[in-house]
Amino acid sequence: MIPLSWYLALSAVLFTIGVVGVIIKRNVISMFMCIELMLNAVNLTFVAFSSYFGDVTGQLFVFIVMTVAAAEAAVGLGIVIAIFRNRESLDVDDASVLRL
Amino acid sequence: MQQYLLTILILLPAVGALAVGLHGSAPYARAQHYRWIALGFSALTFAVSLLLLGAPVGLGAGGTFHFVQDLPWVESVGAHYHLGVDGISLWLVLLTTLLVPVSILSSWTAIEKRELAFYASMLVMESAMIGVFVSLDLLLFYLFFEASLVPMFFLIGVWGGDRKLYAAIKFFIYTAVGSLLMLAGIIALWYAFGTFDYAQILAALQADPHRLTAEWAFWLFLAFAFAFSIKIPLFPLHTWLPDAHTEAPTAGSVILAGVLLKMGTYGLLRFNFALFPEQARNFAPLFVVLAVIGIIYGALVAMVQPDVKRLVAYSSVSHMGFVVLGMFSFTEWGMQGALYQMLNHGVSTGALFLLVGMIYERRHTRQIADFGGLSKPMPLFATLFVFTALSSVGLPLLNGFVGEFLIMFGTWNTGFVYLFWVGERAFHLNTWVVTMLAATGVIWAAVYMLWMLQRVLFGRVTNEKNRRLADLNWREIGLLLPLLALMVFMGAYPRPFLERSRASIEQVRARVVAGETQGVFSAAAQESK
Amino acid sequence: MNLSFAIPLSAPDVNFRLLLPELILSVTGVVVMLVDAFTGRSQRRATATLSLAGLAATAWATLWLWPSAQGADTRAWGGMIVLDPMRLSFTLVFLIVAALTVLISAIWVEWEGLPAGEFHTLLLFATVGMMLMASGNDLVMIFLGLEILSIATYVMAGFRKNDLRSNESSLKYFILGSFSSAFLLYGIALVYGATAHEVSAQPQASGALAQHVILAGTTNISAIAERVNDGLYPPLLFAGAAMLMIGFGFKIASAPFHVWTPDVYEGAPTPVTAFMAAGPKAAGFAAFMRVFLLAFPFVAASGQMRSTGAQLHDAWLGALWILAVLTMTVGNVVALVQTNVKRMLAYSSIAHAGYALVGFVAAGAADSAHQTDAVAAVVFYLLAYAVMNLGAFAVVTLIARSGDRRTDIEDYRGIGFDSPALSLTLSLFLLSLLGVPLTAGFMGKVMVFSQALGEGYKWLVVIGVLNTAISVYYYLGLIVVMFFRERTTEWRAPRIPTTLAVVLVLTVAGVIYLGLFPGRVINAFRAVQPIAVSSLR
Amino acid sequence: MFTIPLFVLFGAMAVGCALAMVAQRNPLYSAISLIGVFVSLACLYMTLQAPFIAAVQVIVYAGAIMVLVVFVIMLLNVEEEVRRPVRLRFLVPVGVLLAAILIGEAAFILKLPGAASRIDAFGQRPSDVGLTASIGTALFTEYLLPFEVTSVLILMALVGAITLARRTATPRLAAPGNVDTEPPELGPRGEVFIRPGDTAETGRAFARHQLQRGEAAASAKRTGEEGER
Repeated sequence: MIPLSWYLALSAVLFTIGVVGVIIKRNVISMFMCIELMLNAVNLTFVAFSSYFGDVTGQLFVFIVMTVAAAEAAVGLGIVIAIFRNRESLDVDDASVLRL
Repeated sequence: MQQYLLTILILLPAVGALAVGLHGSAPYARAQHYRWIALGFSALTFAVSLLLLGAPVGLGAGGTFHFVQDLPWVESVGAHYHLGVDGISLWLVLLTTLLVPVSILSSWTAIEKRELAFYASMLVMESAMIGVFVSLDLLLFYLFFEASLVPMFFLIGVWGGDRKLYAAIKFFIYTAVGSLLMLAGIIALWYAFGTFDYAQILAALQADPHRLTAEWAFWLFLAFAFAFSIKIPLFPLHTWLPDAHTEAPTAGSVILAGVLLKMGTYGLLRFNFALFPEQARNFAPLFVVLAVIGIIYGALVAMVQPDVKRLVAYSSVSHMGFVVLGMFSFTEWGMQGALYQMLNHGVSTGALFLLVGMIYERRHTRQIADFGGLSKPMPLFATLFVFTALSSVGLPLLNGFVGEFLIMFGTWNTGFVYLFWVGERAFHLNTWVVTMLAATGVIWAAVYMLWMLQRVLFGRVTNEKNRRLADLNWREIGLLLPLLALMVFMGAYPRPFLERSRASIEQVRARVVAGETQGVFSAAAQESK
Repeated sequence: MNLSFAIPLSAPDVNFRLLLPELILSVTGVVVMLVDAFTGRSQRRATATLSLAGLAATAWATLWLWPSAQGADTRAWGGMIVLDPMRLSFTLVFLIVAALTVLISAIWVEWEGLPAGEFHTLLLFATVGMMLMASGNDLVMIFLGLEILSIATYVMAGFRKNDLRSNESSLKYFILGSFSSAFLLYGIALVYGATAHEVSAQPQASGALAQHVILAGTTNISAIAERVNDGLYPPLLFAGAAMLMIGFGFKIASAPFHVWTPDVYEGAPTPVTAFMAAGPKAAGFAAFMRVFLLAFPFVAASGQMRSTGAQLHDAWLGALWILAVLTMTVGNVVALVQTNVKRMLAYSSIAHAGYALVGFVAAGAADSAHQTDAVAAVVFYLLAYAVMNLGAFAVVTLIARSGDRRTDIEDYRGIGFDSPALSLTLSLFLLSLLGVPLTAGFMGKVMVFSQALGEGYKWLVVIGVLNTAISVYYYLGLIVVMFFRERTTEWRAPRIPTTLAVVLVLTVAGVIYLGLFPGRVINAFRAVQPIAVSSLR
Repeated sequence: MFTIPLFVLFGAMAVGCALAMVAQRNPLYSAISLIGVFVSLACLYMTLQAPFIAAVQVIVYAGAIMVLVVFVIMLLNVEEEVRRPVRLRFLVPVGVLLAAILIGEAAFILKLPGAASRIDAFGQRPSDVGLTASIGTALFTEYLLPFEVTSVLILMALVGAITLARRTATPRLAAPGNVDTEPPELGPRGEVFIRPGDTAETGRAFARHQLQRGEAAASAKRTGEEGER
């Protein structure tokens, strides 16, 4: 049987990849996908704990996180569409109106 | 009635400011109306403040206050609405209420824009200044102390001279930074005593002098002293003053020199001496040295100023040095003299600023080089100017003399030796050295004042524009008269002033010199009296 | 694997009384949406009025709950919802913020020709989210409240769809907001794992598993506090707390997690900026304080060793100290060089988060008796900040006019005497933000700093005071520009619409009332101590 | 048992897909890589005896969210990223720091002391917590309130997404209460450029413009009058 720590470490690695991705990606949709990856890494942690403990709470949390992720996706893509109407680019470096 | 008197004094000008503001929205409002409303309210305030003289002559004996009003204010932090006057604050309140109507009268024609805001600011400031001198709660004191800053900031910034922005911001930042540290000190006191009430803290300290550890007292003294030294201003912290004084409108300069600077020395007497007597002793050498440097430095810099107003401003640095010197002599003479000199300075320097304002209004310049021979077209002005300058210099029989004499006499007579430690080595600074150095300041003062008078008033009329200047009108004479009368009266008959402040001064003095014999200063002390 | 279940459904712990404020406001939100859908564009005012009525009813419910915050019946929904003074006082702050924002936006949506109904719906639901963050006693509730708030705010930030700045503001807020949510969530996951302990399995469960002892982590705040000392994975607890701190740090815009703030605040429509700076920040503090004060308290061990609880407490308190210093300093120093009013106020809001963090540090270090006072001081500070900040932004809204075009400091040049009402009120708010006596900001600072000094944080207070000294420069700078400089371009004083006049009167009165008589408010805020603490020590 | 090879296989797949997603410059390829991550995670959930979550993972993430993302990518015809120096400089040290901490944490977790073996012992048992029934039971008892609150969240997302993505009417010309002193920008042939947020003056100018060109409608005239107020 696999030790729990393997799952946790895998999840930490995925989370890190997500964090790095958010920082180095330039495209808004790619950044958004990296955030989704981070959320999935968290889900893996929850499920791993939950099933090793025999405690259902973690999986309930995952269920709620998925709902939240779906809601965020809807709003996020709405924002993307709104911005794309005004400016034909999604590169955050083109965010010339505001300094970043 | 007695207990509401001080509240009424604080509220009257505020109500006046409100009246000015409300009048502004009336359909028949004219720019000329505001000054009348302001003058009316400030004169009324002065009249009411005279009721304070009804206090017994020996007021303040035993550390009591008069006209006390004490209400809980912010109960959760133990702040009180606690007002009261003793022999020290009595005179400062009267000085305030006198100078405000005078300076309002002086702005009669000088202020030509935004009259509403100007007179409202003056009245708000009067409220705040009275509040500072009568507050017996630290938080309340701080509140008024800061509140007086804002209208002054606007007075300089809106109605000031060419470099008003620079002067206003410098003034605000200097004083605000100092008072913020004081706020930290006040909060620390609250932490130690659980109250902001001055009387309660003092009582607790008298019951148990070791309630504050020496380390805490050291830092707290510094926090308070820093704020007050900026306000006074003591020598290295004085750089805001010439700018603020020079750029402020005449009324602003009068109030600034006459009242705001006194908040610093008043604060030292009231809080630093009474709450941290031991630290006051320890720090005395430092303050004495800074005061003496201030006296000489202020006088020397004043001498080379090409601008009359700046000259008067630097003379303030010198005069306030005398006040600090007198306070830190810890003798009755010196401290009484210090208080007396505060009043003198308010009256004389106030009058000097008024006079400078009058010629500025006529010529729109303050450069000494632009004047010369003014005594010919303006004989009355010249007479009054000379008279005021002599009072400021300290001519016997005029008020300045009494104050400076008392201070130097007190300092000479302390017989204390100020002891410095530089590393392991001790340096002695005998008081006679200090006194002699300070006395040179009087000589310098005579030099710069008289030289200025000579260049401005006497000699030939060098500038054609000066030939047809109008002499003082009745309004200007009227507003100077009370001050001139006071100069003479205070110079000839100081007793009514001194006897009313004696008991309170003695209270403070007793707190500083009595008690434990620790500390550098008192270890080397030998009472010679 | 046994698939034949026979688990009897135990009845859920339903308690509508404790959830009344949230329920009323959610219902109002739905009603506003329906009214908007069926009345059409002509009835713009209706939704604002309805929202205000709903907020008033919610405030009534909150006040109605106040006396029972002490009793035994303070938990409901299986420990998901808690009733304590902290929750109620924060709820009041949120309601005030929401009501003032409705008033500010009532005229603004007309100027901009924006759908008022949607805006008010989003605002009300954002408020519900904030209230859930304050009332949630379980990390899942706090997370959900946070998400409701965030999603509504993302949309509000991008509400002016035709304006690129608004779009970008919304986008940046969205990306960094979700980014921080992910951190928060990871923190929750780690805490959940770290607090595992053994419980006997549900006896109802059929099959062989019934006899087993299972492990169970927890996300309930009170339960976490009981287990900090004997969790199975103490190191994970530290990692989880650190992640939670990063997540909340983003939400309250504390340095170094503040990078999103200036852009988002500058780009968002001004009334929304006002809301964001006051509401979500306070909500972030509500959740931050509840989690760290109540879930990770100082717990002494029985033996000689320093307990995990004590170590954790020291660690987060130290980190918070650094956070407070950084936040104050960065906010104030960077604000010095701003040329845009909204951006300047954004940095000022960062700095104010730092001052509030000072109170938070004091609350963390305080024993249970003083913790209530410190928490009350922080809530008072946030209330004062909300009032003065919303007032300032109301003026900025009016001066910026539609399209947010006049937000540069240069646009304020010399308007002082031409628009005296606006510039004097703005000056009052700026002085209050600066902390000049007679104003709410001063009393807030006194409260917070005195709590910090009371816990012996001398240097923190000194740094706070020095920061206030720095802030003199930029707050005063705007006043100087308004009053002391002459206007070079034409200026026509804007007419002040009734609703904005109401906002200005209310906020001015609030600033002065809180500055002169803070006693009643602060006493109400600290009526009772937070429950979890009293049960622990 | 097969779990170890399964874990290695799907774990490696997840990490590989994640790396590919970050490395890809075309968002569409990134999206497809991300779907790979989701599917491998779903498989890992199966090894963790969580069939319900695994199913939801595939349905919601891969099925719904990613379809939405891919749809938007196609709709907007998003271009490839252009390589250029990083402008979000301030985030780079933060990112490096965070990554270092996280990697450190992963390494640390792998060497967790003490209690781990006890937990692993628990993990040996077959468990029924991942089944739909137990999740449903908990969701409607213990987690009833969060579950209900989720509905508010979804409502919010609905309203928000519609508000943002809906096309609006033409830019507004003027609004009562707005005064402005800036003259409108005129184009080379005297036409008025209307930008979002333009107010009374522009409105007035536009109304004049329409009047001159004979396009004046009643609405435009009224706009001009409102501007005068």
